Amino acid sequence: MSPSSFIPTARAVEQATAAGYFPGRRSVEITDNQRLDEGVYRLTFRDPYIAAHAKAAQFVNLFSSDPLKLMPRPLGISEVNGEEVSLIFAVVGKGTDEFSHLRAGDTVDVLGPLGKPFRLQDDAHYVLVGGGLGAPPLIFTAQQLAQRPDCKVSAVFGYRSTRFADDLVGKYANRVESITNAEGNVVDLLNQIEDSINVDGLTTVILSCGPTPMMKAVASWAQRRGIGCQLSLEERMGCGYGTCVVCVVDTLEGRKKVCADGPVFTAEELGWA
Amino acid sequence: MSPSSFIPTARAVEQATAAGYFPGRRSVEITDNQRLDEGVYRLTFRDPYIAAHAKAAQFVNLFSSDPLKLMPRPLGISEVNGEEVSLIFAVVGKGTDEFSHLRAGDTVDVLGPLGKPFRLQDDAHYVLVGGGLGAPPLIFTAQQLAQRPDCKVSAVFGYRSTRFADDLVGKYANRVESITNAEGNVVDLLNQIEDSINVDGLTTVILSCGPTPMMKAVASWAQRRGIGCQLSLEERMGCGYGTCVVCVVDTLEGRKKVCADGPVFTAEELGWA
Amino acid sequence: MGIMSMNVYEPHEWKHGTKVAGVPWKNPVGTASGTFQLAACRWFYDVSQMGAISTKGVSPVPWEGNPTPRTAESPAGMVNAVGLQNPGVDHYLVDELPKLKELGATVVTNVAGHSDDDYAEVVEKLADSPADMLEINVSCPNVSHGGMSVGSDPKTLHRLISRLRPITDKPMVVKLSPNVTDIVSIAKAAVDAGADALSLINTLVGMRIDIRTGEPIIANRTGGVSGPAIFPIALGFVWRVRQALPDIPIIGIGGIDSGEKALEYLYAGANAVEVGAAALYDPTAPLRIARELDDLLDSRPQLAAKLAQGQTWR
Amino acid sequence: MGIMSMNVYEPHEWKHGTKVAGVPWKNPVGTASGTFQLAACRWFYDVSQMGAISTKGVSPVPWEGNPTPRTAESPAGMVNAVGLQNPGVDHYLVDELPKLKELGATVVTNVAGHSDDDYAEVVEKLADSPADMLEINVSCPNVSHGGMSVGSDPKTLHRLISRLRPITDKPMVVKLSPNVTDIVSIAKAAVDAGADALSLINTLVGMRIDIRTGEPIIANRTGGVSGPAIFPIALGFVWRVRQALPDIPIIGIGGIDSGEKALEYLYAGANAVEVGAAALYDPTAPLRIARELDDLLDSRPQLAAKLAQGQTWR
Ligand SMILES: Cc1cc2nc3c(=O)[nH]c(=O)nc-3n(C[C@H](O)[C@H](O)[C@H](O)COP(=O)(O)OP(=O)(O)OC[C@H]3O[C@@H](n4cnc5c(N)ncnc54)[C@H](O)[C@@H]3O)c2cc1C
Ligand SMILES: Cc1cc2nc3c(=O)[nH]c(=O)nc-3n(C[C@H](O)[C@H](O)[C@H](O)COP(=O)(O)OP(=O)(O)OC[C@H]3O[C@@H](n4cnc5c(N)ncnc54)[C@H](O)[C@@H]3O)c2cc1C
Ligand SMILES: Cc1cc2nc3c(=O)[nH]c(=O)nc-3n(C[C@H](O)[C@H](O)[C@H](O)COP(=O)(O)O)c2cc1C
Ligand SMILES: Cc1cc2nc3c(=O)[nH]c(=O)nc-3n(C[C@H](O)[C@H](O)[C@H](O)COP(=O)(O)O)c2cc1C
Ligand code: FES
Ligand code: FES
Repeated sequence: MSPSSFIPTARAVEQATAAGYFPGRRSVEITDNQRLDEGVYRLTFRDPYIAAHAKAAQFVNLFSSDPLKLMPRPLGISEVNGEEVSLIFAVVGKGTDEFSHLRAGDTVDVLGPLGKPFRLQDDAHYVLVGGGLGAPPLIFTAQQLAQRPDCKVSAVFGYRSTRFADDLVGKYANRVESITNAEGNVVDLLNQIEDSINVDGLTTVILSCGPTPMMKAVASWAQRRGIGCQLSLEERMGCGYGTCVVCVVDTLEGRKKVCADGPVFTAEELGWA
Repeated sequence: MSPSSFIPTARAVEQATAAGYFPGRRSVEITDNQRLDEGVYRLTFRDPYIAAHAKAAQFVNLFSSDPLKLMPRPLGISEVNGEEVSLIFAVVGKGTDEFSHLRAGDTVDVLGPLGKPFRLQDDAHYVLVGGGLGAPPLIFTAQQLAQRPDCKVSAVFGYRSTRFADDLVGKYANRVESITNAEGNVVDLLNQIEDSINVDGLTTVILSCGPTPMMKAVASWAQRRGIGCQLSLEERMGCGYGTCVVCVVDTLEGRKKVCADGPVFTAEELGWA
Repeated sequence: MGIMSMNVYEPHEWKHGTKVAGVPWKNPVGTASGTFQLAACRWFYDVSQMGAISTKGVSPVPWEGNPTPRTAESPAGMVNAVGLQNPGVDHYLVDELPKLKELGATVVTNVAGHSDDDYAEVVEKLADSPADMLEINVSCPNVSHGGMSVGSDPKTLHRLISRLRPITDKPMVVKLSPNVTDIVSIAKAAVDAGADALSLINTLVGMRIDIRTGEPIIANRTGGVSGPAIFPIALGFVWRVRQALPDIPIIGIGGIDSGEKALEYLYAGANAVEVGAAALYDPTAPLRIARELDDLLDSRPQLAAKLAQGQTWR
Repeated sequence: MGIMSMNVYEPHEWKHGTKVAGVPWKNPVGTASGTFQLAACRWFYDVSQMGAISTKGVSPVPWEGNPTPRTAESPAGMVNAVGLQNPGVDHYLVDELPKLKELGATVVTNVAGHSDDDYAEVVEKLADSPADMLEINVSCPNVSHGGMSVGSDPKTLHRLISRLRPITDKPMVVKLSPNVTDIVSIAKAAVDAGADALSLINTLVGMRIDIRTGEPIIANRTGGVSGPAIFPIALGFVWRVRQALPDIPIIGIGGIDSGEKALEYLYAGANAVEVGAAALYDPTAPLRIARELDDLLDSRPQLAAKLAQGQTWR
């Protein structure tokens, strides 16, 4: 189960796609790993398949090289550049600690891209509301939206302390507002910018990712204003691809899988509106 | 449990010996790994402690870097040169396969030296009777005996096919005789050289290591001729240092631990004489 | 047998099939219940290539399962407490089963219940279905009624299987729990009551605690342990049941992540095996393992011949 | 808490002690029976530094144990079938025990038997010895009489412990088997009969097969599984017994290879733990783990205070 026991990405992807299948777990090469903040890293690896297919809010499973740690570590895709895919993660336990020590040239096992993306339309004003490590998938969302000339994007990010994602999202968003815990929370920030939220007469849509209490607050803020709201959830996962029913969330239509039915759900589906 | 989770040899040895203890499991640096024959390797690592203390027929526990494989791989010491310790092993399973891929600069975890050595006297003619991978500890025995000017050493080795140890033991032994499976077995060879076994009026002593049936045949050959005989045994081990009672052998005084009471036993102790 | 060099998509003619309670399997490797869902796995490989597909336990009505978190990691394993969430047998009969049969899969339908009536209702609905075999799960540690409690007592189990037996002609596999003092008496009760085969083991009860909070990681507190860690334990159960019951077909389950581990089960006396947790962290693992085993059996013609005839090594 | 930087030989004042059934332990980490022999371990570290030393099971007369091979490797674990080889209680009383006491160790003497009479004979001989506690092993899976069979049935166990109870005033720990359907009823039987504490778990029955020969690796065929692999299973047993019996002191055993794993047991409600297999592949592991735990408890004053008073987290 060490990385080298899995087939390298090019072969795996080639073999699987030639046979008409989605590529399985494979070993990819790290091209960069940067520390963005205390305990926060931006890891980049080469995987042409993910680079070509990833959509906003999709994630990948990263795997430890320690065969005692078999379970997937789901991490949101934060950026794609050419054939390279970036993730931004916080060190919370042993797996992410291991990833923080990866260096260019090392390999890591990966599966993905996984999950159902944000449903995006061609002309809207997207307000990306991120909290902490909810920001990474929203950076990628901004990057994806930058390809839709008729969309506008505002990032509204809340941080514990350092504003580690402002510059990254700033490359793609029309506007970046952020707040740290000491200053307040993202709902405070939404209130502050509410007056300027209508842009060019576009429909405003909120896309949010972050801690559950934050997302619930965002959903109700949006609901009170009649603003559509999609949320990208997190839940402990067994497989990340929909086979084990470990990662469920309660929706109005019953328990759904966060990994395969989500991670994106609308506030209405969740009954959070 | 990966190699790096253990303290490096110098520190471990220093700390333990300063406190009056035997050094525990530690990480050592590989300095060389050579293929001697199909599936047979000679691995060398740097460990000043083992190099200084090892005695004939002692062994070390080598550990896999795969945390799924926790059990010790006991391997006889085959040579000591300066601070470097060599082992010779056959690839029989997953652990030894892993060791065969180690390269200079890699590390491996080790514990030792372990076991009770051959009991050697200052003037005797030692006939070292080795079969297959029983040869390595006998090479070291020859090396140790070379320091006793009044001893003579003859190596009598049986091989499956390639004579991988003749040159190595030839550095230290006065005489090397060997035979391959196709030609016969070591008892045949002992019969061939029996006439020349008395050297300079020295007492002849047989030291043997190899497959059990071979050692039993050697013991009875020796017994019929009134020649003293010490045998170095192998048994599956749990700890290698005498704490688990996994590795026993039947002796006339009851079941003894191969790792800590042995691996060396006399033919009499085993009742094999 | 490097995984590196294994292309599971290459066309492959299975060389070594088996029969379990008379049902032919293309090869002796199936998927284990609860770790396979067609809608997920079909993206990764041709699921009809498996020896058999054991599907997620189905109950008479949809079940919600346990609250989340439902899983925790453990050394070389995992703990899960899904609690048999499933959309119910009616949904299964229109959604999962027909699609699997269309693809050409051999299907083992895993049956769950909170009571004898529950099990009976599901088996009745499956009696005329295209399922190839039924696998009665009396061993789930994560539901409070039915599940493991049924499978821990020979009398209760005998009563249940006796009731289910007349409902269907389909081969009925009873899936046993390792969380028992005497697996043999339970296996015998199942066989006496008419089980055509046994599958073992389900998960072992276990848990993890978060040392940051001092509280269990899983909402249900305890769950079931699976994965490579349980391999020697599961193998020991198969061995003991085979020693006691020389004739009953056995499906060995627990910790299989390679063809070599599957082979140990066959040598212990299993007719076939199922792969569970390994599929969660490596989606194509079941097919890879089947391929590895197919190759390992090449050099074991005696074992392969026995399996082909539905016989076992012991 | 890097192992890299841990010098187990540095002088250390234990900050967090505990009491088990009234007996003070310097720290909550002991060695597990069968993995500690003074003659071997004393070369590696100051054994008196351990919370306690549980010694190899002693029987009334010397036992030969099982034939070899006695062990096989399993994923993150090992299987052993030593079969309680030991030189007998008389030898223990003149050799191992006095030396351990001289060094200042807290000693838990593990007691083995093939029959009630055997156990009684050993306990009688130990009654006036300097042993601090007795640990009645009714859970060895590797002997055919006594051992696990005694510890699998509440009635048999109750009879045995009731018989042993009047023989000695020493705190009596009963060591339980995980190979049972209902650990709680067995734990209750032991406590009702007068056990002062429980230790759990002993090994889980398991095996490995050599795929080159198709035969079991261990001469005894099956053995007992231990090591990190069993950690979540063992923790689950401790949790369930603690939930059912809030007051009985518990020693948690199984798969401990770090201070963090020891801590999970304390949060599950154990008073102390014992380290087994980890000592076999890393001789100083018990002491290292005790040190790691001692440091982890610094930031957990509430838990540490409870342990110091012989109370538990749950
Ligand atoms: C869809 C999704 C996307 C995510 N995206 C990001 C991201 O972009 N950046 C980021 O920093 N984090 C993200 N997370 C959280 C991230 O998965 C966890 O922080 C990580 O798995 C922790 O692993 P560990 O080995 O360090 O922790 P450990 O506690 O050692 O892990 C043990 C097990 O628990 C699981 N686990 C622990 N915490 C979490 C958690 N919060 N959520 C899910 N599983 C957990 C691990 O995956 C592993 O299986 C995401 C989670 C999900 C579900
Ligand atoms: C005192 C002693 C000295 C030895 N010296 C040498 C030597 O100098 N050169 C050499 O080539 N071999 C020697 N051996 C045998 C060597 O230990 C095994 O070949 C090796 O452990 C196999 O490990 P593996 O991981 O490749 O096999 P696997 O089968 O994968 O190992 C699984 C487990 O079984 C044990 N095991 C398997 N075969 C044996 C065996 N024959 N003896 C003991 N344990 C075994 C392993 O140590 C491990 O714990 C010695 C054995 C002993 C007891
Ligand atoms: C997430 C998960 C869900 C499971 N659900 C079921 C189930 O519905 N029915 C069942 O009989 N077994 C279920 N099991 C048990 C497995 O089928 C299998 O018996 C067990 O996991 C041991 O095999 P493994 O070690 O290969 O995973 C489940 C296991 C897991 C990991
Ligand atoms: C080699 C070996 C011998 C053992 N002998 C005994 C014994 O004599 N008495 C006993 O009560 N437990 C015995 N055990 C069980 C251990 O004390 C412990 O309960 C078990 O190994 C689980 O802990 P671990 O995972 O830390 O090893 C033995 C275990 C091993 C590995
Ligand atoms: S994690 Fe397996 S279904 Fe979502
Ligand atoms: S291997 Fe443990 S006593 Fe010999």
